[in-house]
Amino acid sequence: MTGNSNTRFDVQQVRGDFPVLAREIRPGIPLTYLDSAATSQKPETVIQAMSTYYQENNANIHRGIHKLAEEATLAYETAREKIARFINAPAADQLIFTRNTTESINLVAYSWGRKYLSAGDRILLTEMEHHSNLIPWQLIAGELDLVLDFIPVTSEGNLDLDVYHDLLKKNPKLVALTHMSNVLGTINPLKEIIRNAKSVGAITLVDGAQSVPHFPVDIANLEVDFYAFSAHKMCGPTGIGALYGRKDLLENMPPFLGGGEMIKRVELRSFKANDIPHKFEAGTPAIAEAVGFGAAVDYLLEIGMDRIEEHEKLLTNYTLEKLLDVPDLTVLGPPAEEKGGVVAFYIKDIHAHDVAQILDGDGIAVRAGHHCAQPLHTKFNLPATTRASMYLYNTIEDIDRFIAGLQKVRDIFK
Amino acid sequence: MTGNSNTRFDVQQVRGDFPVLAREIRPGIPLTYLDSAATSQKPETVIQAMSTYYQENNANIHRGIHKLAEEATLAYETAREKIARFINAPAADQLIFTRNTTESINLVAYSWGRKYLSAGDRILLTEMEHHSNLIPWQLIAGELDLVLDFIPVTSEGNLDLDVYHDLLKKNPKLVALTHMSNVLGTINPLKEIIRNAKSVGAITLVDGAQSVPHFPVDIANLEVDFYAFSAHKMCGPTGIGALYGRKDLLENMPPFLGGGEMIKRVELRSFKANDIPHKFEAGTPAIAEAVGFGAAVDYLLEIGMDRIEEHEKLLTNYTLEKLLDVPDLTVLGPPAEEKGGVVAFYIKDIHAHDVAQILDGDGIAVRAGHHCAQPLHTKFNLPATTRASMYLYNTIEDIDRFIAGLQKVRDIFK
Amino acid sequence: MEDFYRELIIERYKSPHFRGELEPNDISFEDDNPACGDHIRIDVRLDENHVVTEAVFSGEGCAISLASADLLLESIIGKTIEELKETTKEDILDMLGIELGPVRLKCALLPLKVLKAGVYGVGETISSD
Amino acid sequence: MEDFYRELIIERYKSPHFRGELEPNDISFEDDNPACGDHIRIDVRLDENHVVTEAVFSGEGCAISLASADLLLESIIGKTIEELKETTKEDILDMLGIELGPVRLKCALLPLKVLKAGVYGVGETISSD
Ligand SMILES: Cc1ncc(COP(=O)(O)O)c(C=O)c1O
Ligand SMILES: Cc1ncc(COP(=O)(O)O)c(C=O)c1O
Repeated sequence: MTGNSNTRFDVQQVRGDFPVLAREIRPGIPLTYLDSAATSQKPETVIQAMSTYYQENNANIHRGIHKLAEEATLAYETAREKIARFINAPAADQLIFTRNTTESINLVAYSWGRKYLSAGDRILLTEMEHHSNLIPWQLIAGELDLVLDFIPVTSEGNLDLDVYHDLLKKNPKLVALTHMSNVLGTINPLKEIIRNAKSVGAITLVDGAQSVPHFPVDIANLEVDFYAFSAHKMCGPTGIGALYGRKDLLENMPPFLGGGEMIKRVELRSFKANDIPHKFEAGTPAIAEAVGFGAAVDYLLEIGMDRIEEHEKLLTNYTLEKLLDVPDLTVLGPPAEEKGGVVAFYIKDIHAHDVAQILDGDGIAVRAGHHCAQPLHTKFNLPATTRASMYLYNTIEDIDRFIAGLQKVRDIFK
Repeated sequence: MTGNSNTRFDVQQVRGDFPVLAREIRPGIPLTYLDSAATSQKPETVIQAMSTYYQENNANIHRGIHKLAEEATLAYETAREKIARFINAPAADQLIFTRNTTESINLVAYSWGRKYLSAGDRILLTEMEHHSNLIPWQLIAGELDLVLDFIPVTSEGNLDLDVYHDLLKKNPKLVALTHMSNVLGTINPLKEIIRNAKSVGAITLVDGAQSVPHFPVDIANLEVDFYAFSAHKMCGPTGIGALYGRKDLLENMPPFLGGGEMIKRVELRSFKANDIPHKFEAGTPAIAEAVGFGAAVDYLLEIGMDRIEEHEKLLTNYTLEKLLDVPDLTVLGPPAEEKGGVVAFYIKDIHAHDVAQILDGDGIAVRAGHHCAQPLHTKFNLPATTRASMYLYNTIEDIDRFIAGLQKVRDIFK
Repeated sequence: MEDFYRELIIERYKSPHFRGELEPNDISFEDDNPACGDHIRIDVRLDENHVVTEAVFSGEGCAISLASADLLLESIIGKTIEELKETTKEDILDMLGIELGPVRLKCALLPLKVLKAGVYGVGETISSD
Repeated sequence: MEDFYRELIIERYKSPHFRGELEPNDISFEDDNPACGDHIRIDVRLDENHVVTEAVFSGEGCAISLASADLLLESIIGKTIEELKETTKEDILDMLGIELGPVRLKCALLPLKVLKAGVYGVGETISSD
């Protein structure tokens, strides 16, 4: 692993940290993994941190007096602190462990939404949202009779901020949007969007599933109210995600799930809720996964988020340049300068599934479909696109193989 | 590992499967783990199954066309089938993956409860419920103005079935109870209780957190409507649990969490839900954990659930017998014949915390507190009890050390 | 892996023999594959003995699903409704002549699913797992 | 580990010097440790200069929390309210003379938490982490 000071970013060394990258998909065919926006691969340190936890410290947490229980509790809460620090959250108790980004957003919809929203209230979303930041609001809108508005996406793949300003005049109670689109790669101008939302008194929620893994995120600086992300997209395990929340909001929100640990005192017909963050963590949490999440953050910090961002930029620029040479291929989203490491595209008359399938034949893993952003695809009148997405372990050679694979696709369908 | 046919149950061999059991808690002091009711330890095969998944097959599931995604999907769905078979569920698609027992029960409360219950409806619970099978119903009762009734616990620690029959006359819409008490060790006569509930048209939900890990459970035979359990108490990982549900009920229930994977088709303001079980699994699930859960079930089956039950009975009998010799000590719950491997007790004038702490000094891990069953403790007028709980890897020597530790507790407080 | 895309599949995808719509028709049904947004409609005409005289498909999809549709329709012309009901997943895979992972299997079986749903009425599905 | 239960702790637990209730009193406050159901109430009397003249506790708890209460109250008699506010977590641990894990720390600090809440008013808490 490389230090994060002045040493060069050594991608071959990074690759050595990820066991799966040594895999041959078929005899003689290496893995070219370009599906990190769906889930990232895991470095051995993260895998090992969880194995070691199970082999040495495993116990249930919080209430146990014995040594293992104390060690497990410490490991779990230390992970919380690390992750809170990673996004520069004001305090660790404002970071709630959930299963994933999806559950984080649902938690806000159920707990905050059902307390503070009522018939006729407006929620402002965008046309580029992942289903995770759309369906929870559809559900609550149906229940409470709320109105959903959408900031349109321009043909270049950016949010139409003029329309945003108009929509703000309708006084939405909540503005919820993604930090970075998992299809277009667009990185939204959050700081400005949040400031504007606040100026009309709206609460803000940001889906950080694609941002926290890929570039430095500073919660305190963004002044966002809720921020959601998943471990599995940032070198961490499946089964755990996080929700950051503003303290006063979290403290005034009712519990979401009921059960052990989220209570202070229980009688047969009533209970007193625990303090945050425990109020929102009912039942035995994902303890080993929190340990793995913490190890993932350690790993990313050791590499350096700035350098990961820079490396991905380099790869993205190179990819976009090379794709210019593939005939009949159209890339979605803004130009390289405004884009994260996600490249979704379509080839005239060739279905995304066929593209992905033929690439897979050469060990190249990309995703095909609507990438859980069906309304965006509907808007662009595309049933499906193919998406290549990068991370710190990808190389120029990965991209070259990918481009060569696309040429082969065209040959087959010629 | 021992085969499950006619060979003897070799506890030393079993212990060799669990790395943590080799640990010295302090130099020269071995771990005596008697806290399996809180969470079980994990065999190396389970730990390794998850590591291997991350090292070789890791990908996001369901929508991926590439090789890793297909392998990951297969691993995830194969685990579902194994676990469904383990509890003899009619079909794998009736088994929903959740975070834990707690989330499973909340899912039913939120989805089934909010659709089918309304003001004045009654829910029948018991006084021995874990907070996980109590608070979700308190929450929904508060929201919908429902009435909660409780089957009392007798002084011997059994459910008062006479009162149950009276309470059934009030026509509860739901009867929800634990299969086995995590404090008293009582194994409830479920078959009869469910039959009676059905005769008044009530839906039944069983909290199987303490049963599925410890003895054979046959869903088809019980004819229960919902059944919830956690992987981490049955040799599996944290971060995953399961909910079994009757097919027609699940199919008619609205979604719980909204997001990716639980949909069939999405527009900006509406969506069509996916089929079960996916309808209830929003977002990236706990994939590696499902793999570990499946490996845990494989492991338990290889040992044999009958033999685990028998081994625990032997240990429990031995423990209860030895505890008779400890002065001023009272064990909660029914006699050995009617009890699972959970022994909660109190010693006159010595607080449970002090007992647990002194035992910990000798490497003996027990739990002290209300074990997330505070109303039961209130009923017995005990602020806290100490609990020793057994599993397949415990030995007579574990119990002897535990009994010796209790003598030491008495000496210190003499 | 190119043999995955057997010439037959690419050819049928690019130049289908049974593409179109029929109005009026005796059976018409459509459905989606939510995994990829594919959408297929199948229209069928029968004679007085319930024998398929004409069958065409329309919609959008990948090479696998559209070739599958084209080959399926070719295979049912001249069959009775009862015979048609007996078409299986294996028949489709035989016609395509390739092995498929779970996601692509859904693509390949979508036309059969649409056809059977049209014949049996809404709600009937075939297992693709 | 027996030294964990220093003689002092067991002795104060079994024969506390400051157990009881005061009516009337100048400060009275109670709180629980939800982890174990412990419950402690502390009653304090002050003179006209806000100096503690009498202090007693009541309630239920483990040896650590009750010994901690007894030692804490002993240490505050004769102090002013302002001095009392300066009592810290470390003072308690010094008095008990033992090391404690996070759960037992909550036991040990419950009496201080109750006392401070009584002095400052409800809602003030001290961090036990
Ligand atoms: C009877 C019972 N129900 C429910 C639970 C909750 O399980 P989990 O914390 O895994 O949700 C437990 C375990 O703590 C239990 O013993
Ligand atoms: C932008 C965005 N939001 C939300 C999600 C959902 O994340 P998860 O499936 O971990 O809940 C994803 C990933 O699929 C995403 O890319």
